[in-house]
Amino acid sequence: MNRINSLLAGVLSSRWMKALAVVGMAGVAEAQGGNRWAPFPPASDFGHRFSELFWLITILCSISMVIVVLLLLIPLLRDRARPGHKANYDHGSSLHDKRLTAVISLATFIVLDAWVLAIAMKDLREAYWNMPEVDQAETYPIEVLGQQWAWHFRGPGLDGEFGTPDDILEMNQLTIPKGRPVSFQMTSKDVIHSLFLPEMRTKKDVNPGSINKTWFKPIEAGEFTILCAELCGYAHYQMFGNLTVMEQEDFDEWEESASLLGIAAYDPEDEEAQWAWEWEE
Amino acid sequence: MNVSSAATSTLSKEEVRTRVDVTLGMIFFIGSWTMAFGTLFLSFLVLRQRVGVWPPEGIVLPSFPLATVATLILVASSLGLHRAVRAWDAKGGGGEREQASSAQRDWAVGVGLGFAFAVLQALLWADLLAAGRFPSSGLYESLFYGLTWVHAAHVVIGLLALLWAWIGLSSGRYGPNRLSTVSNIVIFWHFVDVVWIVLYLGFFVF
Amino acid sequence: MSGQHIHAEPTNFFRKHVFSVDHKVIAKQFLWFGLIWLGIGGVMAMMIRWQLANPGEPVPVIGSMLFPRTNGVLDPATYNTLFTMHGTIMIFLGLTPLMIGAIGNWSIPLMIGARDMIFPLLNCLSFWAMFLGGAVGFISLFVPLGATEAGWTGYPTLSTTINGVGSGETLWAIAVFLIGASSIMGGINYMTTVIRLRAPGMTWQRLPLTVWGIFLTSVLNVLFVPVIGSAMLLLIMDRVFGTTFFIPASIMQGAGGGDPILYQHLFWIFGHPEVYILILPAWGIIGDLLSFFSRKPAFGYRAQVGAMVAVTLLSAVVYGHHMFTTGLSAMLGESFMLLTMIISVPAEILFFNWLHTLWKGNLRLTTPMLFSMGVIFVFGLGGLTGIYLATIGTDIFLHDTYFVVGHFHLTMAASALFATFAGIYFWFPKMFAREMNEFLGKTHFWFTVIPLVTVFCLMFVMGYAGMPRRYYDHTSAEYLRSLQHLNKYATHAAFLLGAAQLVFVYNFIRSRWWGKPASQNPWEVGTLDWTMETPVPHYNFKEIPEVFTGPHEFSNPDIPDGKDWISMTEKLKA
Amino acid sequence: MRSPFTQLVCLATVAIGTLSSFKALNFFGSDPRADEDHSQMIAEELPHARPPRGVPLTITEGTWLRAPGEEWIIQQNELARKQGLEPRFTEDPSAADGEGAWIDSTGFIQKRYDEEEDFWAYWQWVGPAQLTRGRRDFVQFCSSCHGLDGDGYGRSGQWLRPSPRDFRQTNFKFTKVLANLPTDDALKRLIKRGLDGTPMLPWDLSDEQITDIVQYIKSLSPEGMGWRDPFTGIGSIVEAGENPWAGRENFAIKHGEKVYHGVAQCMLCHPGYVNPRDLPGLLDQPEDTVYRENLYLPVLKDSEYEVLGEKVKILPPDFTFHTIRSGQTPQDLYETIASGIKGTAMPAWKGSLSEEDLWALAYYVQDLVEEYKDKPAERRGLMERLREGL
Repeated sequence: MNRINSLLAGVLSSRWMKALAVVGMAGVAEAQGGNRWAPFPPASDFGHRFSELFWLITILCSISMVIVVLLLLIPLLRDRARPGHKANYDHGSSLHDKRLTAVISLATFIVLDAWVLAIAMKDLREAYWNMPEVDQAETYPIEVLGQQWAWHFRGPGLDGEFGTPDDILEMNQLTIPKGRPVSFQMTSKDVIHSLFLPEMRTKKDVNPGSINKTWFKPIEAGEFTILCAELCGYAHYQMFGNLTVMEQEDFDEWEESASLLGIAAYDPEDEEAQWAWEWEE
Repeated sequence: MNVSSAATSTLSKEEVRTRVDVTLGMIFFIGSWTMAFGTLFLSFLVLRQRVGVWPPEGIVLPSFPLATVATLILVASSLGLHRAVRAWDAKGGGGEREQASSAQRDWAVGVGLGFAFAVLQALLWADLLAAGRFPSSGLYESLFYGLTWVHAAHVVIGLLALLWAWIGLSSGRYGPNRLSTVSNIVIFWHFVDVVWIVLYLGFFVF
Repeated sequence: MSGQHIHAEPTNFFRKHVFSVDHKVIAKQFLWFGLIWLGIGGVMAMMIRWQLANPGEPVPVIGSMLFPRTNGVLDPATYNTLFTMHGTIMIFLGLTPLMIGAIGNWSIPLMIGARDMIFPLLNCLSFWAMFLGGAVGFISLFVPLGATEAGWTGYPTLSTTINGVGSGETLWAIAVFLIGASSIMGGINYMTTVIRLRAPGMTWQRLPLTVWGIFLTSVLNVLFVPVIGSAMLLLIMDRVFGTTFFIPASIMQGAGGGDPILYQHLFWIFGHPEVYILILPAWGIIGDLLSFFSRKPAFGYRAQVGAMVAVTLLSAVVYGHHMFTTGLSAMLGESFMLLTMIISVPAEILFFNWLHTLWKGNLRLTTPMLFSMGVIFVFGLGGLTGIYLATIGTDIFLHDTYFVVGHFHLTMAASALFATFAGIYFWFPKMFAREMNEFLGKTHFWFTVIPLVTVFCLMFVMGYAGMPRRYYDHTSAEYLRSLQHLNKYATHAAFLLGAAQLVFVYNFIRSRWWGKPASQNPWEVGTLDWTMETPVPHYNFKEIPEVFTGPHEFSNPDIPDGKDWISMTEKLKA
Repeated sequence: MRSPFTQLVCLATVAIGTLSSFKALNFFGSDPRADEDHSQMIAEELPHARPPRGVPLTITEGTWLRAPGEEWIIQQNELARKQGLEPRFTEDPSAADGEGAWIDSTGFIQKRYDEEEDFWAYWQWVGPAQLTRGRRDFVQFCSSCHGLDGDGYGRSGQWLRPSPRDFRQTNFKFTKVLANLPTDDALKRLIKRGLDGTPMLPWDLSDEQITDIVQYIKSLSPEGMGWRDPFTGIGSIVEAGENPWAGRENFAIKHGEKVYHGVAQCMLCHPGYVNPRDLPGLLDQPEDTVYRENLYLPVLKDSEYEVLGEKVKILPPDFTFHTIRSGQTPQDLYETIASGIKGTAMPAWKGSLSEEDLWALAYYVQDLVEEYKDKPAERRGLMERLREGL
């Protein structure tokens, strides 16, 4: 089982997958003249896990579905009512039938669910829930404040602390460095939002009254999308932003400018504008 | 236990059957309502958990002695009604005059105490309102008013049902079949009682 | 059984047709009520699809009539209202009354050999509570500040006064509360009836699967609908009396205020069983119908019942998979993932048994049979895509995208709807003593199943490509613009699907009044409802029948007279 | 008293009694209460910790508001003539009982303010029905940020900078009009267009809805202020006119740089985009001219906007970094520069600068945005040049 598992996982994650990805994403997208049928390629270090698991489930489910359709079609064509034809009298209550039922459902469970479950657990432990420690120097922390209908992001600025004048405040725009884990703590002013970063393959609800955490590590520089995935009222569909992932050196310069502009904009008398909270470890 | 006591009494087979039907329905109803009040109480526990200090510092709490008295009164009311129904069941509805009169006394006491509870509940609210604490004042008030309102609505319904049963009883209309209605109303009243005890424990004791 | 008396049939119009306590009349009331709301919900779906394919363009034909202030254009608020009410209506006012109200009320007493429900008055109340709920829901569409906009899940704090102070949301909560009360009344009634009023010889193991399904649904109704009732009460208090159950006092710390996540827990403790509330009767109905029309016993009857019971039990402990992105702890998340996966075992048992029932049968491809087989197909699609959403690794990306929309429409909506259609086509001859047109029925089936699968499979693609749900306009964000073509295809298919339902409406209305008179047992099945005369007399059975055989004794070699079916009241040879 | 139920009840009574007496005797000890308890404090201190209730939705009285000027009346009449209708307003000062009121053909009165000699103000009657419609739309769509009373402090408006407009202060930043107050059309345009980089979105509302909302917003002016003040000027959006630099955009940018750092002295508040060492050469100034410190950063300026009674400060944008709020085309920028931003340190430049200079500035700013904003490598180069030798 282990061998089969590793073999299949190898196939899924390697050339096979890439070929599929090419057909699934680029190929169709080109053929459709800019219309796409698949998400943009992942830009975070655990993004590929989604595609692998997705296609693994798709293959398993397709096989199951084909079997179901065949078992529907065969009686449909073969066993239609006609004169002289009689149904097979079978209650399916013999021991043999019971065993068959149990074996088939358990086998399906193991092949379909347990396998997927095992991979999912591994993914969760290794990636999605493997939150980086913030005191590691390389982790970049971000505080997110959602509101109807905008995203506020607060970077720690040059001193690496929140709630200081040099904090970097951005609205509907988030700038982060490439190749470093980015750690988010998020809350909302009014209603529930959900920070959805499709290219990073991550999503987390932003709840008022409590602080939610998530993370990812961007591995490609460029412009990406921030969407809101939880209904938040009238202009839910307009609550989107832009995620900029910069090379480290560009980011350093950007961080300095942004930090200095943050200091320039800092008004100590205006306490209202300082909404940062203490970073929760 | 009403079912079993009915089964051992002088009721006919059909009467027993009706009693079982109706009581079964009542049991499902109580089960359902247990989930409803369970939900409210779960909310209470969860929200209480969120607040580090319970009850919150510096607020006016509803009167503890009043609530204790109310609890005891409600328990006594349940007890009286239970005794009355048991006595009637044993006699199959009609029966000897003195038995019936002692049962009627129990019944009257039970219903009377029920009303007394309602009055005490109103006093509890009045007390708190007089201290300037409204449902919108904070989480404690939200929970207290919210949960007692829902409970009080059931108290009112229960009292109306008890009165209605009483009118029927005193006009002598209730034979063995109709008695199952009365016993079910009393089961409902017991349920209201139990819910109050849980609320009391949650708000006043722990 | 002397417990069930026969009263004289009421002659007063109101007692006979409006406030009737006869389960057959109430079943028909539920049927008409559910069909009308299904129509309203369907029109809403069409408007939603129109807006998605043609954002900001006036809705044709009905737009200028419904939205004069915007010249027929759906504004985002109206759009939010539409998908909220579409969900609420379809679940609470469409499928629930049809499946549980109409088919449940009709089939339970007739199939178990009872003269009526055990609490007829409660039955009547159940309908009128739902009617009142529907009325309140309808009124909520027209109050100032707009109707509810918070989605059918009504998550706070969006559904509290923080988002809107209008009364639409409050009325919506009241409507859901009333409908919940109706469901509880129905549930108590059905459970007690099935337990107490089965005819002699109708053991639990001879109970038709339909009754089993509805019985288990009733158990879920009785246990879990009160949860949403209480949640709605708390929500109403938050909106009307200013309490703060679900409203946090401050954004940073939760202290001093309520907790919006609490509502999500409460909602899904109810919400997940609700999915099974709608699907269990469907499973029961098709378990029966597949056997009836394959002329074969239901394969593994006990396994099927066992699977349904298992699902009923499991349904209570898997609700957390709706909340994987809300910030559940790792431990909870993994437990819910595992439990959710386990629920696929009973589903697999059911599939195996259904397909085995068909195998080597003598298939009569009538309209109810086609719809039953359709359920296997669409539920297969929907159920398998559930694996993606039960797996947290994929759910993180797919949550709240169109993938979810496709998934729950195929499982909860399409499967339940198909089973409802199968039930309506199946019991129509008994209900109205007239036959439905088979050709139109089959046309309806094929023109429903093909566009339906197209629409919702396209939604899987959309979701996989990252399109979030509940967006008014997918062309607003650059990321989604390249997916707009999928929306167009889906809309075309959806309009076809909508048009196909007109065939059903025509067939239903024509057959109801002008159809061919039905014989006593047109489908040649042996359950008690088909062994009585058509139309069903007042108080059903003059003599309570005695049951000797199971409901699915088809093609039994021991059947006398060379038939391939036997009435449950007859004895097998030897 | 022998049934199990009775026994249970007795047991419960005893249990409750015991527990109650424990409680009364403080048997469980005092509550482990923390020294500081935030729960009530937060609830009472934050203005919006409590959800709103009992919000009035109906307005029973209409109101007189300043009409959007004489031009508006002429415009209305022309509109009517175009549609082949009778003009709505008479322009005969002797109408309306000789008081010189303006009357429209439906009996709609435009009052003339005649308290002062030679001073005319035209008024418009807004009926309660329209105000109610506007109020309801306002509560539904706008109040989450702008507050239920239009005080600019809704639940989503708190902590928000720039803060949402308080309509009672009757001060509007980006209306692009020279007068104090914008016309209805200017406000409608703003609502439809939104403000970039803020939660003020482009609103997908129908014309009718926006008209109603605008009337309601105007009616929020306090007595004697804004649209209830006969002396405030109401103007329409600054006309961009003919572009003098058409076809010579490169020269415009060059010239704009000079104007920016020279005549207009934009760099007093906004950042300078030329190294101070090169500035004298660019502007033909003496070599030893001293410019402000940290020329590459903007300077925080006072504004007239109040949040919770406190004046807030506003940072002039760095065009290579911040998002321009109201449009990035030269046309938009011309309008913004020419009309200024009300209530802030940004004056209206129309009149102070020539048309050529204004357009050149617009081109220059647009060039800055295009060249450097969201382009980390280019911006880094610019910043290195600016900081050189500081």
